[in-house]
Amino acid sequence: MKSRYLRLYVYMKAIIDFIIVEKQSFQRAALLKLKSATQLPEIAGGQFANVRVDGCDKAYLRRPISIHDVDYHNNTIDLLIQEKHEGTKKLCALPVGAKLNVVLPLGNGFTMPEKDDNILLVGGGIGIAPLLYFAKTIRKDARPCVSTGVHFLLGGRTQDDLMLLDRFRNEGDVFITTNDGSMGEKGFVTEHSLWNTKKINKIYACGPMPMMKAVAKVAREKGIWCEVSLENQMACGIGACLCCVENTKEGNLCVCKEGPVFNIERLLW
Amino acid sequence: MKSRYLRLYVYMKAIIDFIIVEKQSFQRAALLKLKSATQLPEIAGGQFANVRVDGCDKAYLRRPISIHDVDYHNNTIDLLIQEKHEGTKKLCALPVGAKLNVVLPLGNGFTMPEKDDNILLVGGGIGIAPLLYFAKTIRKDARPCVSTGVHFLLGGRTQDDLMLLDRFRNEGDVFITTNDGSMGEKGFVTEHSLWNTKKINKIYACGPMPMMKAVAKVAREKGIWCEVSLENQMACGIGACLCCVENTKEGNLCVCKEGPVFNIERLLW
Amino acid sequence: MVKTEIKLKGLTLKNPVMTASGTFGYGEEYADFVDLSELGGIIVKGTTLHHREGNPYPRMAETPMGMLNCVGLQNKGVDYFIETIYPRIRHYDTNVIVNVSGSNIDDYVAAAAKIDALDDVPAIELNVSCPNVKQGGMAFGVTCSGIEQVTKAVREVYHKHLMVKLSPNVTNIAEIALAAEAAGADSVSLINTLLGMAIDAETRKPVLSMVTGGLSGACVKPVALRMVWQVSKAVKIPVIGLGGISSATDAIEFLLAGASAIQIGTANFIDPAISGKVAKGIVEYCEKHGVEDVNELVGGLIL
Amino acid sequence: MVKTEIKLKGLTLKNPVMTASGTFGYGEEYADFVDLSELGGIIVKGTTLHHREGNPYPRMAETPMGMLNCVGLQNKGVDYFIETIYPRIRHYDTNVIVNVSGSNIDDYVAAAAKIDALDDVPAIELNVSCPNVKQGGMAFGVTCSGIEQVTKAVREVYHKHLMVKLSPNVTNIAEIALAAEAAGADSVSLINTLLGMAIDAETRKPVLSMVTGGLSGACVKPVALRMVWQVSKAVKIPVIGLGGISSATDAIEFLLAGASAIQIGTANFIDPAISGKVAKGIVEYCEKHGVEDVNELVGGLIL
Ligand SMILES: Cc1cc2nc3c(=O)[nH]c(=O)nc-3n(C[C@H](O)[C@H](O)[C@H](O)COP(=O)(O)OP(=O)(O)OC[C@H]3O[C@@H](n4cnc5c(N)ncnc54)[C@H](O)[C@@H]3O)c2cc1C
Ligand SMILES: Cc1cc2nc3c(=O)[nH]c(=O)nc-3n(C[C@H](O)[C@H](O)[C@H](O)COP(=O)(O)OP(=O)(O)OC[C@H]3O[C@@H](n4cnc5c(N)ncnc54)[C@H](O)[C@@H]3O)c2cc1C
Ligand SMILES: Cc1cc2nc3c(=O)[nH]c(=O)nc-3n(C[C@H](O)[C@H](O)[C@H](O)COP(=O)(O)O)c2cc1C
Ligand SMILES: Cc1cc2nc3c(=O)[nH]c(=O)nc-3n(C[C@H](O)[C@H](O)[C@H](O)COP(=O)(O)O)c2cc1C
Ligand code: FES
Ligand code: FES
Repeated sequence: MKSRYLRLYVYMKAIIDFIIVEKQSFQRAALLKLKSATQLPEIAGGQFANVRVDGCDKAYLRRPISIHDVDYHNNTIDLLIQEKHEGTKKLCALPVGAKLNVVLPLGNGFTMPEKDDNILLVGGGIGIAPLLYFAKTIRKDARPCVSTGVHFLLGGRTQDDLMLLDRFRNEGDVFITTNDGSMGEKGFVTEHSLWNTKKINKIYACGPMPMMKAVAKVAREKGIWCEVSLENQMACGIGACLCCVENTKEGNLCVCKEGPVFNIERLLW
Repeated sequence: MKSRYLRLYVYMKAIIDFIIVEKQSFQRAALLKLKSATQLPEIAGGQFANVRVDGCDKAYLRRPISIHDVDYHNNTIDLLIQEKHEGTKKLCALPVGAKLNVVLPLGNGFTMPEKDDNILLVGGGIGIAPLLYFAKTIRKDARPCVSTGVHFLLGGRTQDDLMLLDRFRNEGDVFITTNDGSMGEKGFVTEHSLWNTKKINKIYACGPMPMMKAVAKVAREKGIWCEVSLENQMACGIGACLCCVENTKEGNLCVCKEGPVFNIERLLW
Repeated sequence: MVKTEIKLKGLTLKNPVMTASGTFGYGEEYADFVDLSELGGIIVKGTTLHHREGNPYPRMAETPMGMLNCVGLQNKGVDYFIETIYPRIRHYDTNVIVNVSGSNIDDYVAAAAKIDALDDVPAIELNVSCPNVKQGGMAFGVTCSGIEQVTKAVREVYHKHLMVKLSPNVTNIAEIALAAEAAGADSVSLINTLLGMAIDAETRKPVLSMVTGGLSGACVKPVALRMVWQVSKAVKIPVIGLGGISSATDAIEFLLAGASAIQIGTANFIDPAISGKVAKGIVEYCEKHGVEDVNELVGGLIL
Repeated sequence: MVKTEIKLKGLTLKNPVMTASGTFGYGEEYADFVDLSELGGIIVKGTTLHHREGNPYPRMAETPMGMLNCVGLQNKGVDYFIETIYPRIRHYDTNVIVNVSGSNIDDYVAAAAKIDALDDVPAIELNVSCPNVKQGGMAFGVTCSGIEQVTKAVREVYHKHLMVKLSPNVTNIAEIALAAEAAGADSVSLINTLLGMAIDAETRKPVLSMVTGGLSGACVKPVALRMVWQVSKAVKIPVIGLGGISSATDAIEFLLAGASAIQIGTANFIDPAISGKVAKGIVEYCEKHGVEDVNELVGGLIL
C-alpha cells in the first residue's frame, strides 16, 4: 500500500526540456528516446506527455503522446509517435540531438491489477504505445506480478503497424491480429482465437475508437472488467480548458484529467 | 551593348528550392552557399533574394537578403546573413542539407560603371554583402574592367563585423574602418583617409541608414555621383503590395521594384 | 474533367480563384510565377478618382501568421489607370476586375462611371471597407445606411457586375450584406482586413505610421470563414470569400461555407505561385472526391 | 526594486499579470508550474447561477497561431463553487476573481450577489461577451443598451470591484466600453474571443459541435491591442488588456497601449509556466529601461 500513497504524492507535473538521444524510424512512425537533465517525476502506466512542436506553424498547441517507456535510472522516456498530420510529422522528423519541451506526467493511468487477475492488454495501431510501460509497471510493482503473467493482444491493419514486438515479448506473451493477415491471425483484435481459449477477467485497451468500442462490446458481453484509454482532442492537457470532454454517465468529464483511462462502466458507449 | 539587352531579357524571376551545400558561421552571422537543381536566372549585382523561413512561427513573411555571390556554372548563390531577430537567427542556424525556398532575382541592381570611372564601393556592417557580387560583375562585364580597378571601403563597429575580407581582396583593393579601431583606420567610413587621397567619381554604398546618409552627404559635398541600396521593410518583394515605399522626389517609390538601389539625387535625404 | 466554371451575373469565371486587390499589383508582377490565364480573375489594386500618395512609411508590420498594412490606397488615379495600365492588361486571358475606392460618394461614382466604359473590365469591386484612409473607406462599410448610399449611387452609373467588398469590423456583417444586396450589388466579397495595431516595446512607438492598420493573412481565416458562412445564409446574391486563404484546402472550406468564388491575398506574398496552385488543387480535390462540378461544393457544408 | 503594484478601485494587484477566465481552471491545475503568489490575480472559470453541462464535444479546433473553442461555460454553478471550490482556493496569496456569466439579467444578478458575500473574492469579471452560448452571453455585450442593463443590474447588488469583459465582435468597442463605464463598471477587460469557424474539407462538416466558436491565441493580438488602445482613449476607468499575450514583450505592448493590467489566456496551454515568466519579464524590462514603477508604462505609447 505504501507505493500507492507514494504515487499520489509524486505525480507532480513538470515541464522538462528533453534532448532526443536515440531514434528509430518506422514506415510512418518513430520511436524517440528523450533524456532529461533533471530527475524524472514518477510516472504511471497509461499517463501521457504533452509535447510542444517547435518550428511548425501548423502546430500551435502541444501534442498529447502516451508514455511508452521510462528509465528512471537514466532519466529517459520513450515516445512512440505515428505520423498523422503536420505536428506528428514534424516530431517524427526530429533528429537525435534536438530539444523537445514536454509537460508530464498527465492524466490518470490504468488501474493496477490484483495478484490473481488474468489480464489482457489490447492495443490497436499506435494504441500499443502506453501498454508497454504499463506492463512494466505491473511487473515491477511492489506486490508480486499478476500470477498468470501479462498477455498482449496487438492489432494492426498490416504487419507494418506492429512495431517493436520484441519489446512487448520481453514483458509478456504477445498475440497478434492483422486485417490483411500479413502477421498473426487475420481479422480484428476482437476476432482473435484467444478470446475463446484464455481466461480473462481484466482488459486494458488502447487504440482507434472502433476497435475500443468493439473491445468494450466483447467485455460487456462476457462481463469482463475493462478500461480503455481515450484520445479526445486536447488544448491544455491539464484539466483547465474543458475542451477534451467525454460525455459520460457522470456528465462531461475531461479526458486529460479524469482520463485518458476510463472504466467502460463510466462511458456512454 | 548586346549584354545589356540580354540582361533585360533574362531578369526573369523564379521561385527556386535551393539546398544549402556549404556553410560558414561567424560571430552573429552565417555565409550560406545554396545550390539549385535548375539553371539560375541571370542576376545583376545589387539585386536581392526573398527567402522563406520555414519552421519559424515568428517569420510569416519572406526575408529579403542581398545576393552576395553567384556561380552560374554550379548553379549556386551565396547569401551572407546577419542574425537580427527570429527570422535571420533561424536562417543562420540552418544546417548544410537544409532546403531553402527563394524568390530571385529581385529589384534593380547597381548601375554598371563606365570604363574611365574611379569607383568606390562602400559597405557598412552586413551591407558589405551585395558589394562582392557587384564587383565581380564589373570585372566580368563584356567591356573591359574600369581602368583603375575596384576599391572597397568597408566599415564595422569592430573587427568581428568584417567578414570574408579575402573574398573582397580577390576583387579589388580593400580599405577598412572600425569604430573601435580594432582593424583598419579608427572611425566611420566617411572619416577614412582615402577620401582625401583617392580620386573618386562614383560611389556605390550599402549599409545602415546613418552610414548611407553620411556617405550621401560626403558625395553631395564633393559632387560625386552616388548610388545607395536601401533596406525598407518588405512584404511581397516584387512591387505588388506597396509596403516598402521610400518617399522620393518622384513620390513614394517601391524599394523592392524601383530599388533597392537609388541614385541619391532621387532621394529626399 | 471537373467543371470549374462559375457563372455570376454578367461575369463568368473559368474557375473560382481570383486574386485580392492590393496583393497582386496589376497581375504583371506575378506573370513570372503564375500563368494568369489559369485564374478566374485578377482584382487590381484599389483605384481612386484622383492620384493618391498613400500613407507614409512604415506601412507594414509582421504579426503571428499575418501582417498589418496601412498602405492607404496609393495609386495614380483612375485616368492614369485607363490610359497607362489598362492597355497593358486588358488582353489578359482572365477577368480583370478593378477595385474602386473613394473618400466621398461623388468620387466613387465618378471613378466607377469611367471604368464602366472599359470594354475589357467586366466588373468592379467596391471597396467600402478600407481601414487605412481617414475619410470614407471603412466608414461607408460599417453602417447599413453608408453601404446602401454608396452602392445605390454607384449602381446608377455602373452597368456591369458590381461586387461590394465588406468590412469585417462590424457587429453584424449579415445585416451589412443585406443592405448592399438591397441597394443593387450583384455580389458581395468579404472580408477586407481586420483593424489591428502593433507596438514596438523597445521604442514605445506604434510600428505603423498610421498607428493602426489592416490585419490579413492566415491568422484571420477563422473569422473570415465564419463571416462568409453568416453572410451566405443571409443573402441571395453570390458571396466571394477571402481572408487568409493559403491553400486549396482553405479555398474548399470557403466554398463549403457558401462562397461561390474566392480570392487570395496575403498568401501571394509568401508564395507568389500560390494562386495557380490553388486553382489546380481545387480540381484535384474534386477528382479525389468525385465532385464533377465545383458549383456542387458551394454551400455544401454538412450540418 | 521596480514597483509593480497596480491599484484599481478596491482591488490591488501585486503586479499587472492575471490569468484569463476559462484558461487557468481554478489555479490549482497550474500550481505545479507557477507560483500562484507571483501573479497579480487569477480569474477563475466562467461561473453561472445554475450548473451547465456546456456544449457537446468537439469543442476545439486549432487554427494558425490560435484556437477556436466552444466550451460553452461548463461549470457546476455558483453554489457548488462557493461550497466546494472557494474553500480550496480562497487562501491563495493572490486575488481570486470570479468570472460571472448568465443567460438573463436575473441570473447574472443572483450569481453576482452570492459572490458578493465571499470575503476573499475582491472582484468579479462580468462576462457579457461569451460567443458560445445561445441565450445571453455575447448578446448583452454587442449593444450599448445590453451592456448598460446588465452592468447596472449587477452594480446594484455587487459592492466590490466590478470588471466588465467586452466582446471584440462589435463595430465600435469604445462606445460599448463607455456604456459599461456609465452603468457603473469599475474597469473593463478586453478582449473576449473573436467569433470564428473551422471546417473539415474532408468530411465537409464544421469542426466544432456548435459550428462557430471563439478565436483566441497569438493570432488575435493585433486586434486586441488596437481595441485596448481605442478603449483606453475613450474611458476614464482602468482597462485590463488581453488577447494573444504570450510573452513579457506582448504584455508591455498592452500596457503601453493603455492597459493598467493584463491577462494571459491561451498562452497558458502552450507554456503552463508562462504567467510567472511574464510577471518576471515585465520587471526585467523595467530594469533594463530604467522604469521604476510599472504604472509609468500604462498608456505610455509615444505617438
Ligand atoms: C492521451 C493521448 C495519448 C496519445 N498517445 C499517442 C501516442 O503515443 N502516439 C501517437 O502517435 N499518437 C498519440 N496520440 C494521438 C496524437 O496526439 C495525435 O495523433 C496528434 O495530436 C496529431 O497531431 P497532428 O499535428 O499530426 O495532426 P492534426 O490532425 O493536424 O492535429 C490537429 C489537432 O487535432 C488534435 N488531434 C489530432 N488527432 C488527434 C488524436 N488522434 N487524438 C487527440 N488529438 C488529436 C491535435 O492535437 C491538434 O490539436 C495520443 C492522443 C491522446 C489524447
Ligand atoms: C534589399 C534588402 C537586402 C538585404 N540584404 C541583407 C543581407 O544580405 N544580409 C542580411 O543579413 N540582411 C539583409 N537585409 C536585412 C534583412 O532583410 C533583415 O535583417 C531581416 O529581414 C530581419 O529579419 P528578422 O526576422 O531577423 O528580424 P525581425 O525584426 O523580426 O523582422 C520583422 C520584420 O521586419 C523586417 N525587417 C527587419 N529588419 C529589416 C531590415 N533591416 N531591412 C528590411 N526589413 C527588415 C523583416 O523582413 C520582417 O518583415 C536586407 C534587406 C533588404 C530590404
Ligand atoms: C498590402 C495590402 C494592400 C491591400 N490593398 C487593398 C486595396 O487596395 N483594396 C481592397 O479592397 N483591399 C485591399 N487589401 C485587402 C485584401 O484585398 C484582402 O481583403 C485582405 O488582405 C484579406 O485577405 P488575405 O488574408 O487573403 O490577404 C489589401 C491587403 C494588403 C495585405
Ligand atoms: C478554452 C477557453 C475557455 C474560455 N472560457 C471563458 C470563460 O469561461 N469566460 C470568459 O470570460 N472568457 C473565457 N475565455 C476567453 C478568455 O478568457 C480570453 O478572453 C480569450 O481567450 C482571449 O485571450 P487569449 O488570446 O490570451 O486566450 C475562454 C477562452 C478559451 C480559449
Ligand atoms: S485538454 Fe484542457 S481540460 Fe482537457
Ligand atoms: S515589398 Fe511589396 S511592393 Fe515592395
